[in-house]
Amino acid sequence: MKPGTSLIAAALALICLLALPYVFTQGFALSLLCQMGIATIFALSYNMLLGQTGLLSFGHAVYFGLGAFCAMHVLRWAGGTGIGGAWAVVLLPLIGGLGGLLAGLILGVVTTRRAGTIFAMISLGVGEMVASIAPMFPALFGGEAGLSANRVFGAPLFGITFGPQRQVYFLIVAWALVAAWGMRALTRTPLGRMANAVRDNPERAQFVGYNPQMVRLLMLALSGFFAGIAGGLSAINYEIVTGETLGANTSALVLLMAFIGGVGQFYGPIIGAVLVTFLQTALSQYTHAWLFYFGLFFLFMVLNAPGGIASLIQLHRDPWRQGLLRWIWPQYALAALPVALTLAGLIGVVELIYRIAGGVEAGETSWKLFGQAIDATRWQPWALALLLLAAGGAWLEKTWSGVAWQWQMVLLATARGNDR
Amino acid sequence: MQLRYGVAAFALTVGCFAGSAFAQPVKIAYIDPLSGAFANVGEAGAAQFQAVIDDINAKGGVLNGRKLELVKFDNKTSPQESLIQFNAVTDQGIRFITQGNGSSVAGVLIDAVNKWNERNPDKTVLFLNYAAVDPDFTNDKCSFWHFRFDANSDMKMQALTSFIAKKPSIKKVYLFNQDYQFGKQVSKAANDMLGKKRPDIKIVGDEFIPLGKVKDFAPYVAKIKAAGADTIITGNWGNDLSLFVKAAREAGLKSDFYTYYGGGLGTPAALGAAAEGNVKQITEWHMNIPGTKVEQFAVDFKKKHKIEFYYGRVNVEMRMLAAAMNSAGSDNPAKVAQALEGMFLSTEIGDVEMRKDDHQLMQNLYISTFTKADGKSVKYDVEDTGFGFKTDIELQRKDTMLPTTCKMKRPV
Amino acid sequence: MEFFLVSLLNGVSYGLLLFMLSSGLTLIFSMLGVLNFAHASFYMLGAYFGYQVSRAVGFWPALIVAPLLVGAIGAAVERYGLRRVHRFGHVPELLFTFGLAYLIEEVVHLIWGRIAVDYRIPPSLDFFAFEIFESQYPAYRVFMMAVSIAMLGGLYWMLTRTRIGLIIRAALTHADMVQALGHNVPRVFMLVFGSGCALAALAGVIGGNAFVTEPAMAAAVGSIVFVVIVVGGLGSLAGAFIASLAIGIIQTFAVALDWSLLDTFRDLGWNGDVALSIGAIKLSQFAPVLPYVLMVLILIFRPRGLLGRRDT
Amino acid sequence: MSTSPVLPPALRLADVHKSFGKTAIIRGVDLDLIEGERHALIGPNGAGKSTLFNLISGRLHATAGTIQLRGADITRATPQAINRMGLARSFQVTNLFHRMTVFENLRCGALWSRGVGYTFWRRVDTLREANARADEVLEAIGLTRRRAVVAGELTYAEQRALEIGVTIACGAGVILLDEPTAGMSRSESDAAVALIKKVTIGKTLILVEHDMDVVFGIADRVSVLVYGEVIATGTPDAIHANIRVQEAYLGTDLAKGIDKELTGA
Repeated sequence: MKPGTSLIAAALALICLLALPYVFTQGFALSLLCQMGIATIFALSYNMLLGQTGLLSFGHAVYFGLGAFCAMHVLRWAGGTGIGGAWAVVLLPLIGGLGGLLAGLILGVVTTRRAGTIFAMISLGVGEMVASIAPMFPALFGGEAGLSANRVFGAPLFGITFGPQRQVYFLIVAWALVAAWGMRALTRTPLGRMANAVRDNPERAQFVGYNPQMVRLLMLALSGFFAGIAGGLSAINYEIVTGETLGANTSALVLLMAFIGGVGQFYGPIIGAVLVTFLQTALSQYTHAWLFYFGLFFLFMVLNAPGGIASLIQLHRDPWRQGLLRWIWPQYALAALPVALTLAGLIGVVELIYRIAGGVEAGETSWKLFGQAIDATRWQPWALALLLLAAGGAWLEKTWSGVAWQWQMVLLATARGNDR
Repeated sequence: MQLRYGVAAFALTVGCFAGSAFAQPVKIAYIDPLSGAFANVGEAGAAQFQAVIDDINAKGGVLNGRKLELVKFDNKTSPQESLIQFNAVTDQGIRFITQGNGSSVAGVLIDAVNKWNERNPDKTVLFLNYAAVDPDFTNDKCSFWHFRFDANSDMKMQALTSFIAKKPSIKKVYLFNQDYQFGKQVSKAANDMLGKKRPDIKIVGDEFIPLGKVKDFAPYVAKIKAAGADTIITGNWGNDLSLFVKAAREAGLKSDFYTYYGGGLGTPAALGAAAEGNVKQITEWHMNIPGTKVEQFAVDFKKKHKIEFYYGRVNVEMRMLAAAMNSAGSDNPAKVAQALEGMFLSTEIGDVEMRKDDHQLMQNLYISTFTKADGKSVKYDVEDTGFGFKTDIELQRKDTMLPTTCKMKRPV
Repeated sequence: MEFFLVSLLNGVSYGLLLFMLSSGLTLIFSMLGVLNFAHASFYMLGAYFGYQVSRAVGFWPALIVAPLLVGAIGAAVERYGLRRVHRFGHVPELLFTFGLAYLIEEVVHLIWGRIAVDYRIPPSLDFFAFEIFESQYPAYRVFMMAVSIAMLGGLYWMLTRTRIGLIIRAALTHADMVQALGHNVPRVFMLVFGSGCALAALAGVIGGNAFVTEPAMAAAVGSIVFVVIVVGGLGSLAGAFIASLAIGIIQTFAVALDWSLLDTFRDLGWNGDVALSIGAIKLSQFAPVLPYVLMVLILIFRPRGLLGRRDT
Repeated sequence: MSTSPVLPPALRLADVHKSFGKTAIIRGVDLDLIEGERHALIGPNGAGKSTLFNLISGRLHATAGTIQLRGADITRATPQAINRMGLARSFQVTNLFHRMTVFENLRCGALWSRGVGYTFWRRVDTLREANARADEVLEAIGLTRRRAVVAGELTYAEQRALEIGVTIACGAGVILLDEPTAGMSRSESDAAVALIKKVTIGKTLILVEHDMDVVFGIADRVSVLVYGEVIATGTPDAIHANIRVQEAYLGTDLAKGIDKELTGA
């Protein structure tokens, strides 16, 4: 990309970000956008570990949560004394970041002694430890109710009080841009490069003079810093932080975001954060089985696209530039119908099972679809769903081989194009 | 001419709007977990609300024929997610919300409702709390926009300790609670109240366990046995209760268990025979109270949904809301709230009164014991275990009340 | 003394149950180099299958059938899932098992619902085995210990007397070598994975009714099992054994102690606010967190674990 | 004598032992490397050459004895510390940062020695010295055209060249090369020898090698390691003629095979 085009793209993206809250004016959409912004920072910080340093963490929520609690304590203190007003709110995420940084430094000394699988286990254990200890100190973590505060206090900043959600949105966008820029810049520093080196080959990194443990520790601490910024923003956004923020669910969620988005590309986790946040809020309004679909989707990605969505985009990029994608579109179009049929069958079966099994305790065995009542206790819907699944699946398998074959052609042609 | 047409059109439009407003249902937002680990609890609650609402609608609805409508919002038991869902609620113009699972969520919602109503005085929202029992909500944190239909944890302890005080056989009490706010409140209340009512009772243990983390309760049971406790008071719920009782049974511990949530969803099934005769619960209602009008309703509910109807207070809450709307002649939350304050109502589970000072419902409470169902005094079993609850004592509502520190701020 | 003995027995029986889980995990890890995140999920499946089968044909057949079924599922998971994802490297493998754990939990929700199922101790074992002074000790706990020890013996026999055992033992000490060799013995991999899962399921069958059978049981025990194998030393069965017992016993006895830092602070004459809020925590309150603390301490002072030989 | 300043040897191994459990792999090795010499280590498979390299470079720690780098004790030092003191090594099995480009690999090799450390407040592209050094090495190992290719996608010979490049990028004075030409064709290994000679001018070099042509092409001195002991050290010609060496090899069947290998048959 020429520098000119990337500048235009950046400007367009910025305009979109600023225009969004005026397009989606509803409170729900706005809070979803805010959540996505926070998730983006969090997922990017996670990828500093997984994508860049090769550390699979199951306890990243600790840094997010501790950052959030630090920010919350300062917010309560500032709110009580009125110090700083809106300025304090603007700078609060930095406090969260420092909290995350400190936590990362302290816990990192223990966890980064080992890498790979062991690190994964230890991060899980340490995360579990912090999450279980937190409720024992209500003075620090607020117990079950968590800690809450009012973000509106003191003097406004150019008329901004951070009362309205839209103002908070802009604050989140600003911090997200700064944090993303910071994390992107970090990948281009000596430490960032050595993190990649340690990811690829920790032993060799030793033999070029670097201590892999130190590299991991610093990366963990810095990643904790950015996670803490996200935590601080979440403290401002929700005006509450609870102990469960530290827990396994938050850690698993950020892992899902980063992985589904793609850990191999810098922008991958951004896609993941936006998508997963949207899905978990939106999907749950349509089906009780959303966690099941979610798990299925995740496993599908692990088995078929371990590089996440970003890797799929990356895959299409070169052929697209060379105008070779037109070879693929017809194949995709052919596969679209069987994909849709298979999915419909799968969803049908899952929903039917949910209706008759213990999953939905409310015990409603029928639901309405296109104005038609479907009763899971009768055999017809089952037959239809299973038929769709089987026939769609068989058809898909056939058409997919066409897609795969066409791809091989495209890749060959792309490689030739690249050589030229 | 033109003008007259215009006026006519205007009148017609207004008429239509007014007419449709009458036909429109009054929506109540139900914000509780519908997915995740506690989805069953949320779903069960939703089903009970729906059943009561259906019943009210079938009998003519509210405000001369308008229907009530339950709209479900999944908060995944997370305070943050609850705030997002609260946004969705206000987006849809819903003016009444109800929630019960988790005092953390309730606390957040009270804050959110207060802030919203302050910033949007023409679109106020009313919060009806059916199960979050933190005493603070009707004391220091009380709000004009919040009404609680469950007895708070201190009131329940008041009732439990009054009962214990009358049993001279009780000498040694062990307090066993989860290590979080609610558990600590239970422990504190028990210590204070027992100390006043029966100073001779020795509290031989005051244990806190991390919430949902203990897998093997045998060591705790061994400790309780060693302490020689004859009675255990516990605010534990879910597995922290059922595992505990099972371990006690396994080790042959014969103490009585005074619980808050012995009848909670799934707990009787997990307890089974292990709880027979020694697990007691405190509730505002249960199936084996003779003469309440809600009995047949609950039986029908169970037939249809295969789960127990156990929230007597859901029935109370919805009927009080309907009555308040009717007496206010409006679905404006501010007016409904005024009508609710101090309201007295004879409901299907008995007479109740909404205390004006703190918006805490006053209702009779029952202490009952998990007993083998015999078709007579224990007519119904719970969760098909063959065991049901049998009343030990009925406490009158005035005996359960505690003074409040609430200084209610009402909108002018 | 009575309390001490009862606690000791409780600790040992819990520790042995932990070992049943961690041994399978250790074997799988040593052979395949995969940390099976879903291991505890197979424990849960074992409990649910045990419940379902014992309702149909009784507890004793369930004790055999359920582990076999779960073992078969485990083998299928290895054959059609792990083996496919193996080419992508260790992190995707780990993520695969993570996703699997997630999915299994949802499937359990789907089939058995979210509340605990009524999985009871069989009447034939629901009595008191013996008396310690005045306390009666339940037979089922004794039975649990017996099964664990029998399994321990079986495992020992298999490792020392069979060909597969030889390969597995080689894998425990020279993982690289056997892994390089491993592509020639995929069936052994499948078998080990299946057996590991079956062991977990056996623990589920006997643990599910002693404790509780519900969808959160996997998550509850999963992290503890990881702690066990980190503390014991990765790839060391003996280490896992010691760590299991240690954690079982430490947790049991910590419960018994009402000692708190506050007492110490008072003895030292401190009475500050901070000391009060932090020091008031009793050791017994802290008990369930102790395994994690133990893990952190081990990592600081002996990073390779109690009996571990390998660094990573 | 005792008062005159004596330059310490580039590398000194004094009575170094290494055992794994009961098995002794290195059984008392004494070896002095003179500053600037090119030293080859030969011996049959299993003699302990790679183990000795691992001991020197800090990958393993000696059971007994001492290792000194220019007079400083490095017996118990970590690999990174040893590297920082001026010793670099390559690996028998290619051991690169396989997901990074050729240039990035070389730059990683150059970073520490250019005093960069764990810097995270400066862009790596602005570090002129390190970049210049990486490009210099890139050119020396003849991979300039492959600058932006990911290391994992290089041909085998190119990877071996990069392996040497990463090793020398830090500019260490003492360089350990572990079988730099293993698995190469004749012409490839000739090119490798030329490359090694070119890039190690003025450095102290010690290499493990089976290919006697390579050994004779590079080494000033040769040491023979058999069963964990150095049985002879001398010029290539002297070693070739050394009867004791012959004996050692001819003693067993195993040695015969190695002898063949050594003589290039």
